[in-house]
Amino acid sequence: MVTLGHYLIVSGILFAIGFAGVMLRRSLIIIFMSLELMLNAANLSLVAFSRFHVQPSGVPDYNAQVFVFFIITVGAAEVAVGLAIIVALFRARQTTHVEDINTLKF
Amino acid sequence: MLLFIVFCPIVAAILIMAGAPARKTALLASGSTFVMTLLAFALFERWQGGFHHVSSFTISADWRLNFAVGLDGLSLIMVLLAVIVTLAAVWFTGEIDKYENAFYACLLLISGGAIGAFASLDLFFFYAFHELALIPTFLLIGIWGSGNRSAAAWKITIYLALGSFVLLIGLILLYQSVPVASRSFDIRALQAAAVAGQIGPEAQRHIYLLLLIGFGVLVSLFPFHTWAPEAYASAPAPAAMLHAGVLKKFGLYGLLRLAIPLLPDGARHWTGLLMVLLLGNIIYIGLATIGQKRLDWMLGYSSVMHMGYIFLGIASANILGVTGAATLIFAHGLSIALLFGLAGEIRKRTGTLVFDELGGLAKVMPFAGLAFGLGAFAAVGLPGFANFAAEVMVFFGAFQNGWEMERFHIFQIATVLGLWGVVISAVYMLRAYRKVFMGTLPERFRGWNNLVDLRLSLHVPVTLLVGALLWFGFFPQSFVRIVAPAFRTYFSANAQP
Amino acid sequence: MIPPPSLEIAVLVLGMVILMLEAFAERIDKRILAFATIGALIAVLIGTWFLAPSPAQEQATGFWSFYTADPLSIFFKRFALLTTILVLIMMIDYAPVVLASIPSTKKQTGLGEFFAIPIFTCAGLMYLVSAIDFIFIFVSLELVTISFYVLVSFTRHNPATLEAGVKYLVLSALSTAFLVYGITWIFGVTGQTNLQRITAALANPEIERGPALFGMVLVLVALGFKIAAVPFQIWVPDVYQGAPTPVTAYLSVGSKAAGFVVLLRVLRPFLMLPQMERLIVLIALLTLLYGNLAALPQSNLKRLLAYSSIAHAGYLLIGVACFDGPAVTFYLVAYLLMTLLSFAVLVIVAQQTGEEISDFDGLAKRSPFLAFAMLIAMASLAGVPLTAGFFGKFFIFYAAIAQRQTALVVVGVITVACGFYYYLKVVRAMYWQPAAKVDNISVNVLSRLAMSALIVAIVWLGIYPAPILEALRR
Amino acid sequence: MKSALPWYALLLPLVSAGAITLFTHRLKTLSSLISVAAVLGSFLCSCLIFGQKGLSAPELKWIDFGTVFTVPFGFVLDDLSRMMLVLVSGIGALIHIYSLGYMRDDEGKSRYFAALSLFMFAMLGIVLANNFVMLFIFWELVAFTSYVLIGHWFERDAAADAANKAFFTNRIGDFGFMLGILLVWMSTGSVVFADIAPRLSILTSHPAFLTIAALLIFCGAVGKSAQFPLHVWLPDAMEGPTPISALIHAATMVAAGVYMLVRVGFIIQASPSALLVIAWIGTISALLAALIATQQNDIKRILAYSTISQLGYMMIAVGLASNEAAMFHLFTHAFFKALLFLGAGSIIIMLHHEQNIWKMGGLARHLPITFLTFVVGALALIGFPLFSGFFSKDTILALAYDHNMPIFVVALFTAFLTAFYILRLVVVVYFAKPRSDAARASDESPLVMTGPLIVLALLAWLGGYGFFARHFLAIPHEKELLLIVPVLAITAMILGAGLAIALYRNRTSEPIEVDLLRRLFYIDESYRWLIHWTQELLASISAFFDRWIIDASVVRGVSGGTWGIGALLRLIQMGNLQAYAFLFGLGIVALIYFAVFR
Repeated sequence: MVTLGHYLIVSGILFAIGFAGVMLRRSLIIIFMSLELMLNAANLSLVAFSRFHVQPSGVPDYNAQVFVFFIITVGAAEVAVGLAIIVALFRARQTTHVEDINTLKF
Repeated sequence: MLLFIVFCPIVAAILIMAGAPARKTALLASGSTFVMTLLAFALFERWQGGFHHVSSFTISADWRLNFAVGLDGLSLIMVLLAVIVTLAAVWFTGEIDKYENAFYACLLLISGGAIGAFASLDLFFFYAFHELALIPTFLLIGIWGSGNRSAAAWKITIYLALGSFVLLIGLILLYQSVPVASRSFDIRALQAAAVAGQIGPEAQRHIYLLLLIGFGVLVSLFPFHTWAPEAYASAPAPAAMLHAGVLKKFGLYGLLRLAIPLLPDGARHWTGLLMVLLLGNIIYIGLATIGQKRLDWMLGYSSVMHMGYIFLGIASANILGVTGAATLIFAHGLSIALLFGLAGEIRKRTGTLVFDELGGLAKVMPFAGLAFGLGAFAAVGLPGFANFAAEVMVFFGAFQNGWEMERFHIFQIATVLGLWGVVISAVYMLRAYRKVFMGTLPERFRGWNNLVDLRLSLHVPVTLLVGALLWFGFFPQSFVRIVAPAFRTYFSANAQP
Repeated sequence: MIPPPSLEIAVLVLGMVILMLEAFAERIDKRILAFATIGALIAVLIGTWFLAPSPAQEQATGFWSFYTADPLSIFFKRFALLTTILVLIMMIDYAPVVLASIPSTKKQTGLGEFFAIPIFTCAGLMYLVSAIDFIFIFVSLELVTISFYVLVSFTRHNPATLEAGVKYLVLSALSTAFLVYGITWIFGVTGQTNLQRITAALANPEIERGPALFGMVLVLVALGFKIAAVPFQIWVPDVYQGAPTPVTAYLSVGSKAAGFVVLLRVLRPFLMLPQMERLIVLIALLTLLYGNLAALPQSNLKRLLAYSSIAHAGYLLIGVACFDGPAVTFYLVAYLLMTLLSFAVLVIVAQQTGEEISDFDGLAKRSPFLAFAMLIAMASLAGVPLTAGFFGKFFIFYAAIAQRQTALVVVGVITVACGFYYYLKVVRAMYWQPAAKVDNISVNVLSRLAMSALIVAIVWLGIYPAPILEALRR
Repeated sequence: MKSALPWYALLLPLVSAGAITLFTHRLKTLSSLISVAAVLGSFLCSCLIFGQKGLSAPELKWIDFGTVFTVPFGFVLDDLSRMMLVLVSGIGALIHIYSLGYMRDDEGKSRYFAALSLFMFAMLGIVLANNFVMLFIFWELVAFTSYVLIGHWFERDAAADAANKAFFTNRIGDFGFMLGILLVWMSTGSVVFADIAPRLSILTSHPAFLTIAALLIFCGAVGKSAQFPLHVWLPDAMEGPTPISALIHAATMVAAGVYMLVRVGFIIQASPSALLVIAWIGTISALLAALIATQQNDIKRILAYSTISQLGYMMIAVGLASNEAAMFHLFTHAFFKALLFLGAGSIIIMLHHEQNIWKMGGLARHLPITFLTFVVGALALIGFPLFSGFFSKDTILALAYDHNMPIFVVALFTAFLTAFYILRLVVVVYFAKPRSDAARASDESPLVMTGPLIVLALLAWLGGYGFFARHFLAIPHEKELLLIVPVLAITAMILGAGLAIALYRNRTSEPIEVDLLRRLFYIDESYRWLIHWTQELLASISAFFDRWIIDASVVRGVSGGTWGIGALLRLIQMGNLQAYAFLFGLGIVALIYFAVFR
């Protein structure tokens, strides 16, 4: 029997993987993908919550699912803008490695 | 009338910044406030208690925050001090080589801030007006100062800012210590609350300590004094005159206005601490003053040292000591302003204030010598000057506290040491006078043709300052009968068991 | 009477129109777009005084369970509009820099977008302050954030700007992820996204507090990121320094103010949990110390203002910890005035010399007006009485003392003194350092007008704060 | 009878001082004339007051706190003060006139006369004061004018230093005086002499307290009257113009200490132990100063030490509870010491400021009037029969003989020394051959200077006779005429005089050198040492501590430390995006730990 707990654990692991990717990977593109992974981890748990929060009338709580759609939409917008910035960065600096962008500090 | 006195310098400062002819406007403004204050002084209805010339505008009804000004005897003489010194400082200002307008504007802002603070009946504006002077002081020392001006400007500004925020915390606590129904920023209302016993002894202790530290920093109470000598040494003379003469007295005024009437229990509780600190001012700083090697530093230290006497008067918390403290505030303000003004004139001529490089100036600048001598003797408490009358009241007031035939208590010991401080102050003042004005003129000054006496027009501010000192020195009663009624209400209200 | 949501709609429509004009009307001077925008936004601003009443939050259903038009939100809508207007004025001054950084054959390429995007940000801010549902909060927050992505990296041929843009992008996206995840958990525990209903749900003793708290902490992280609270302030100095100056100003005022409004709203359901207050106090202490201390050795004015923005977040958090909405609001207003004023001066001066504090040397000679404006701004930021900044601090400290938050008060006083040091450093440069360049700076009429208005407002509120306090009460 | 006369007497010199300072500073001759006119006016008023017994003057309130503390500004006009009034203003007038000549060509003439007028004001104030505080006011003012006048030639380092020394020493005395006043005020609740007297029982019931109070008050007199151990300033004060030495440092100001003690005698005499201390201090001072005087070479310094010695006699009288004897000697001493100083001044000015007695000699021929009057003064000083000093000193000696034999012996020996040193002076200065060109070329002084000399010589001769002095003060009469005392005194005097003449006749340099006496018993040096190792050391330490410990270390240390912490904190901002992300995560973990698990 797959319980809410299982979903949450999977979502947590996904979230952690995403965060680890942000911290560890060098390429901005992959970092960006990791961020999307984190969003999707949230989506997964939202859907799970929706499924397990059964209303008295017997239907799942669709509020959460609506929220998931919003997240996906917003995520898409974020990616659009974000990739454009990364492209601009590549054009200006010929690199997308994070170590290379540290002129602003202290 | 009071509104005019309070706002005239500030408005003049704004006009000057907007481009009005600097010196003329400043002189006009300070002169007219001086005349108005004299008028208020002459018209003061002496024997009625309470405040006169009250005008009040509501700022926030919720907070019971008003802009309210008014005069009683104490604030009247504080305002008088401020206008006299302002006029003198403006007059003493010579040629300014850069940003002349800003210089006068800053001076007038300091003065306006001080006057406003003294006249405010409202805790908030009492505080805010004082802070109005903070930035102008910073600029005055920084732009037009001499010596290590940058460091001095930083030190005074940061130190005073810190002190005033401690003070602000104390004031807010004071406001909150009163039950919600009677909370008010109005000093009169707070006084009524204090009389009704609404400020508990526990709260008083905390508040008094905060006020003591906050005001203490502003007044250069030992050991929070180190900003003073350096700042005064570096500041241009008019700024030092105004700051040491007037603005610094804000803290003392605050203690007289707030701590004495509102926090008698707190004051009693911390008497021992205050005594130790003020003796630090008198003895330790006194000795350090003797050890100074420059005139400006010596004057700076001496102004710190004399604060000890005023604190002694405040600590004694009886009508005699407190009136003496008020008188000394006034007298010291005038005398130190005179001395700083003259020191500035000397610096302008000789380019140095190191004792060992000076000497015999009385020969070439007889009037400056006379004026400095009078100022110095006033500062050491020579009878005939208001300082002496004040010190007499302070010593008698302090000596009276906790008196027993058989034993000396802390107040008596403090008085004895304080009296010894009078000897110390004579030592450093007269040594300085001897080194600067007496003896032979050093070789290097021979033939300097800029080494001339004060210009004739400067006789006016000198005469003004000395005249005021002498008037109240010969007739202290004319001072006492204005100030004492303000205090009498305090002490009758908090009748001590 | 205007129904409240139509304000945001009007702003959004305005944004679209300007974008269209930018795209299709190639021949006009793009600055006209800015003036038009400013005019339109002023009209909207005036409109905020003629709003139809909206239903109370408690019984709201449908749309009104997402959106509220309580006095707080209306106040901050005005706040957002005003900020945007002032930022646009700054942007007009900044236009030459933008043009220089986008080489193109066509005249004034991209300038119209530079003026148009803030309109969307503004709409986002306006939605955000009205949002009372986590979903709506998320969406409007993202509207703000994404439009800021564009703005921060707008002068994209400048490497520093791009670096700032990337840093902002990644870290902001990271915080968004945490926000979403946090909301998820809160929803998981309470089954609600509406703040009002979450409050009710949390009051139920059977509810599991731990996971809710976990979710709340994650939400707090995201909001802490927006308001630049330690330990989520790390992006602030770099991004502020790299971004175009008007955008920095916008970021530090608009984004932060919205963050605080949301924080106040979001915290309300969780206040009954004792851990929450402790947490906020801790964050406030760290923020105060970090912002003020790290600002001391700064030599770049923009970076200094970034640290100062962290420092002010600390003072604001004191207000939040004491849950004193009016104090926080007043502080934000003061912060808006003085920060925008200082950035406005910076925009102009930086074009002539640079952004370092030493580039301000002798400004009092080069332009007395700008120097005076900066003096007022710095005095107010430092908290000198009779300026709005002082009243802000006064209310904050008042609240802290009333709540007996001794640690906050002590640290607050110490850090105020630090603040005096680094703000006055600028004053020192302007007034008593000799000027390296002595050519005078001219200021155009609109900027001069705006700055004068800001100066007057700072001083006026420093003496008479009642208007703000009144506006909140209604 | 109410009269404003005392006010006129008091205020005329003040008005003169003010007018000179404010208006006639540049007109030197006019200034001097104003001053002389003022003092003559004052003298006239004094004479009128003297002629009217039972006079009283209207009173002001100087400070009025009701019952708490009230200081009136009022006058006491009993026999004592009326006598002093005439004495002070009379001698003052003479010296003003003398100064017209002495200071004729001085650059700072206006300043000099202004200060002189101010001095008259202050001194008359001391005489008239009816309460402690007012007394103290004028007491300090006198010290101030003395400072100004000693430092008149401020360009000379010695004069400037002497002025400071005088003021400091006086301040130390005043420290005790003020404390004494405080004690008396606290116990009796008043500072007015007339109010204290009836409440004296409060004091007498606490004998130890009373003794302390009395001795503290005496401190003031020690400072002002230059008694051991605060005598060091008076010889140095001779750096001032000679008329000043005559007026201030011989006749009036230094006598103020004695006058004050007599004025508050009712308090002091209530404490026998205090009296004993006073008498012995007087004795020591008299002996010490006389010993030192025998070895000095500066004509004015010899007279200065003589003054200390004579004041010691007066103190003995005070200490033996005889106000009359003290005042009597004060009265005669004022005349003959002023005379001696003015004589010395006459010599000094004619010898162009030469003060070393070994550079004089044979002046009897050159300055006959000066010589004659000087001899009169000297005879009065040594107590030669039929001259005024004889009567007054005899009274004191008799008193000591009656009450305290050891003091009598010392006093007698001092009388011997007195005769020795003054005859040494007379012999060396006036006889033998001139020892310098200046002395050879000298000539008699003008009339404006010799006039006062003659008047004073008359007074110094007659001042001690009962028919003259009785008008002014109560002459003490011994109960039975003790023959032994005058006999012993005259013997001592003749011995001393003879020894001096024998030793110094026709000498051109000092025949015996006693280092101990030349170096003033090492008192000045030990004071210098003491000050150096206490005050100066403490001052340096305090200044150092303040500058480097409190300011540099603590204040700057704190601010620098804060700055340093800031500089460290900013290093967190290392610029790497992933480091930021890591810190971000760390922060979240910490927050969750704090929020959820604690």
